[in-house]
Amino acid sequence: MSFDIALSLRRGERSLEYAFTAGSGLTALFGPSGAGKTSLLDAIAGLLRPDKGRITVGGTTLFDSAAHIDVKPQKRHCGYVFQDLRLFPHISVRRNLAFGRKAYGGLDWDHTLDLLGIGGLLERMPATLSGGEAQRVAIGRALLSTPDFLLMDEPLASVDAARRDEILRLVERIRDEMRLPILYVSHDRAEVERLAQTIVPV
Amino acid sequence: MSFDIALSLRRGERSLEYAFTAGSGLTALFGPSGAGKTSLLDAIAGLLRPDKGRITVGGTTLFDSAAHIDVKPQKRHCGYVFQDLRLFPHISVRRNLAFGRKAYGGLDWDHTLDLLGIGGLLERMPATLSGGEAQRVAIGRALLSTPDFLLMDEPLASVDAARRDEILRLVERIRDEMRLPILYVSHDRAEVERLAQTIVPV
Amino acid sequence: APARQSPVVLAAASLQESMNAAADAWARKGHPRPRVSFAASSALARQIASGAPADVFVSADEPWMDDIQNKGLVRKGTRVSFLRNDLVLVAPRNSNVRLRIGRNMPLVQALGNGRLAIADPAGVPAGIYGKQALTRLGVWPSVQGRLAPGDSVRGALALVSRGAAPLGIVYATDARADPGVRVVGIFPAASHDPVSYPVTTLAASRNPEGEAFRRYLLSSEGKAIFRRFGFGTK
Amino acid sequence: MQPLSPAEWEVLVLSLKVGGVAIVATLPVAFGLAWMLARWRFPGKVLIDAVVHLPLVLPPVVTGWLLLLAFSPNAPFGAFLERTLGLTFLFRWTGAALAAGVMALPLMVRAMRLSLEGVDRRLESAARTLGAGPWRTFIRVTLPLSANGVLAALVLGFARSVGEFGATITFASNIPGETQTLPLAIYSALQIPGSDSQVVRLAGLSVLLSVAALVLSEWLIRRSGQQRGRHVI
Amino acid sequence: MQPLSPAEWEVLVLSLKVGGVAIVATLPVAFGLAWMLARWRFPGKVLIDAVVHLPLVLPPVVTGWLLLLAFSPNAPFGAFLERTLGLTFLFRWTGAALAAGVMALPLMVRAMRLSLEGVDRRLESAARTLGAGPWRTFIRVTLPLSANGVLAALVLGFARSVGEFGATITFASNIPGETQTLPLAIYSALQIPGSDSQVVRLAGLSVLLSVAALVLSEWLIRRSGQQRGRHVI
Ligand SMILES: Nc1ncnc2c1ncn2[C@@H]1O[C@H](COP(=O)(O)OP(=O)(O)OP(=O)(O)O)[C@@H](O)[C@H]1O
Ligand SMILES: Nc1ncnc2c1ncn2[C@@H]1O[C@H](COP(=O)(O)OP(=O)(O)OP(=O)(O)O)[C@@H](O)[C@H]1O
Ligand code: MOO
Ligand SMILES: [Mg+2]
Ligand SMILES: [Mg+2]
Repeated sequence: MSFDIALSLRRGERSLEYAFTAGSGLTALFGPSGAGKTSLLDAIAGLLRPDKGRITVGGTTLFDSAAHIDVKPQKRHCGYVFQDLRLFPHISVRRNLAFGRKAYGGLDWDHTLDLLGIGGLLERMPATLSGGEAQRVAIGRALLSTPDFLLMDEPLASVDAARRDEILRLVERIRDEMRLPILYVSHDRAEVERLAQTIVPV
Repeated sequence: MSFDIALSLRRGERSLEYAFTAGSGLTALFGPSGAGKTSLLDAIAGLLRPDKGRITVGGTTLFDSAAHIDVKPQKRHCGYVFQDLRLFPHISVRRNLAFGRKAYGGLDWDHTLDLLGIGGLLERMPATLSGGEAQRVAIGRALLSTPDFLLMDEPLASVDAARRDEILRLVERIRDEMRLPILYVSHDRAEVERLAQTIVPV
Repeated sequence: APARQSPVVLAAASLQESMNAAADAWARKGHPRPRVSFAASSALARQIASGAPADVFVSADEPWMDDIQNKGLVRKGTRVSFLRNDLVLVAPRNSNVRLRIGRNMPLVQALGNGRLAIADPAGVPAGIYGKQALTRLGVWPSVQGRLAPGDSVRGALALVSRGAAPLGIVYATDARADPGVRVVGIFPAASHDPVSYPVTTLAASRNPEGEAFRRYLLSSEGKAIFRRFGFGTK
Repeated sequence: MQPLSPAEWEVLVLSLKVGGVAIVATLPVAFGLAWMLARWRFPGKVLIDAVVHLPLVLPPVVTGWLLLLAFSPNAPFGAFLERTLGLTFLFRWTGAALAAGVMALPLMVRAMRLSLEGVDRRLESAARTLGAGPWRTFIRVTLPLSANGVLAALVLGFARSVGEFGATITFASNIPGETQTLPLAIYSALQIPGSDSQVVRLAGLSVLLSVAALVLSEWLIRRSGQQRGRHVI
Repeated sequence: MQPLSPAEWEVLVLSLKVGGVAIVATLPVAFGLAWMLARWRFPGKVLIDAVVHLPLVLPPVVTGWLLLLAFSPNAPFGAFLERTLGLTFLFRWTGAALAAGVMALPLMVRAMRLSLEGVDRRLESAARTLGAGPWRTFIRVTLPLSANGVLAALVLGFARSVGEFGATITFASNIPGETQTLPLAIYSALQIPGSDSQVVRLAGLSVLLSVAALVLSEWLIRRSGQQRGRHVI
């Protein structure tokens, strides 16, 4: 079971509830704007504490209010592509990509940069990137951190069609060869239908 | 003639050249990530000074290096939906929307909020908005400023399908009824084909 | 024999030049030159009361010396008042003000619409003496609202020599050293408590050089140095 | 604690007046300088920066002395001010305020500069496209976005004004009711043996004054902070 | 200008030593306090804020006196430090550094606090998801993002240290070669009528010292600013 989620959290005055399980492969979160997709990803990453509930990913319990389990964000080993990217503005693209990198395992550096088309941007500062370039760097940073699972929040929103196809193939490979649980938010039906084993409406 | 552009500008080490004219209606800029779409929009808005060239929109010359014309950004009356949104973080959604508002003409306030589905967000601060909500507020802010022309940089990247359709209809109405020149950047072929009278590859 | 160490001497700031001259003379006689710390007497007395490792203290007035003596910090039998100073009225060098110092002198008139520079009469010794003198001469009530109190005698002196104040009350030694002012008159000695500078060796002093330097200050050779700078000696 | 004596009241009210006028008058000057240092690049910028820092670097008495040289009615500049604007500083509370303002200047400039450097310029360009000229952009975007720095400048400046001693006594003298602010009254008391309790009382007043300013500013910071909202982790 | 006399060299070197040690020793304390004030919320926070501001609010002489009360060998705390760590401050250059550090503290805290409040916390959460614990996040994200504030704190603190007079002379006294920093030497020169040229010379040295610090900091600011890049308008 890749994701086993049952939790409730509060955003402003609204209270949001989530409950689903998803088998192996890629799980797409699908729902209108403001439905609470990003909030769920934040909770799974450990950046937002649910009021109560349980979060299990790939068999590991990350949060359980009943059992007083709350794994720290840095121990959850998630590769999170933020909707708002959050590249570190004070370091180069290269150092952004290397930030979460581990010495062992994971994707090949050169190959990944190549696929994302960001090999030429390594010495640039994030503020000089175009929208799509920044988004691809954010994807690269998450992938290269050798995560145990992936959280991707509209990762291809500003990526052009040709590149989008290549990146989707990379995601598929990660899903199939590395067998990482992936939670994927997208508004693009076609994208979701192509990638997802499970579709969770929010 | 809605857009008559011929200019060159520098970004980092790269030199970008643009030359096209577009008739009335909506002009779509189509091109891979990093091609220079945002740079062109910035130049038309007056936020980036071209090395040389000419910018004419709806018959008004906004920039002409030969004639030493360089209209100030605040006098260009463009409604710019930024790729990075740029909502003012220190004021409420209501005051963001009212920032550029003029006493006369333009779109109806209530109706526009309704279409964008942001009527319930007026008292919220931008930092509390979801990605799609923020994007719709950014669109609203540009539309409500009673612009002479629109620059829209991937305005629907994080907007869900249902809402997207409504907003596209609004854009069509603006294009047809108010006859505003619109320069529209998108990676979505379907969107572009539906909206554009002219497609300019970058 | 182990090398003799420099004693630490705490001296009122108005003794700056003369005490340095005395320390130099003492050093020329083959002694380690005292390390002299100049500050307001009040600050020095507080340091002594806090256990500062010093050997000799020269105060610009008696009350602070009394204060540390009452706290048992003065070495018995070493407190001596050895210097005197006069209190004078000064004007900027190019001023043509004339005034005879005496009872009910027209000081206010002489000020015109200016102010009288003086060290703070609320606490700084020179200001206290000045207030005494003006009171006994009967002009304090009229001039009380026309003062420009400074943080020290030096502050008052600067106001006069810069022309910011038409008249000021300072010590004779200050007036003598500053070419920017001229002495209008000397306050009669009877009009204020004697301006006297007591010296003492401190009870906590462990350095015999300190006591030796104090004795030197009191010697005729030592006193001569201070007379050169305009002090009176006792 | 005993109630305040009339003399103590006088000192307190004067300190408030001097400190208040000092920072209010210095604020626009300091902001202008902060703006210049944060936004402009020109040869000699470090020189201006250095002049702004002077009152911090020099012993306060020297600053007071320099003020005396510049603003006394004997000096050309001081005479000019008196003749044209009727402004006199020497031995006046205005002089105490001037001294306090000058001493507060470097702190205020730095706080505001730091905030200005943190303002996202992309938001200013957004305001421009929405029809706001440079001035309106400044008032409605830049200034509120650097409000924390302005607030910090006010607090630092006020605290410095309330504590300023050396330049004031040298330049404006220590005249009860006119230029004798709290630090000057404290200094007078410090000169008298055995007057520690009076010193402590007056120092307590200074502290109260600035705690009040601090509480106010913390409240304002918190208010603006809450508005920006959405903290993660 | 004449070359420096040996006595002037001594004063200059001592000022550098005192100022340098003061800000280096104060920096971590100030950063800790800035962090607390920027990030934590707890009852009594304003109290800590007030204590930090004390040296700004109180006349320096009072601060020196309070230091005397706390750190003199007659005081319990001072005696304790002497007994256990062999630290003595009275009449030592260490005392001058302590006084300078205490006086610089409020300025340093405020500058760093201002920068910390400007750090985008979302970047810190991004670092956490990338496996960085709180400490690593601090070192690699928070600290560099608030580098401007740290730099400003160093400049302000150093300038303040170079200019600090009242607390030093009251606490550490005015001993040539040990505690006589530039401002104290200037004070001594000021006591001698007609020694204006000596005062100007020494004041010039102070100014040079801090101009050097300023130039260095401007250069560092510019460097980091260039890196962040992409200015619009
Ligand atoms: N300051 C800079 N230094 C160097 N290169 C820059 C700078 N600013 C922009 N660029 C480069 O200029 C090119 C054009 O950028 P622009 O933002 O216009 O692209 P774009 O077409 O909008 O791309 P996207 O679809 O990804 O948003 C990009 O390759 C970008 O990396
Ligand atoms: N601090 C807050 N105060 C009030 N409401 C909040 C706050 N933070 C988030 N919300 C609301 O919570 C809801 C869920 O937000 P979330 O960011 O999870 O949406 P989302 O599904 O990711 O939407 P999108 O597709 O637009 O990104 C939104 O309606 C948002 O406005
Ligand atoms: O030398 Mo004093 O103690 O300022 O009168
Ligand atoms: Mg979202
Ligand atoms: Mg772009």
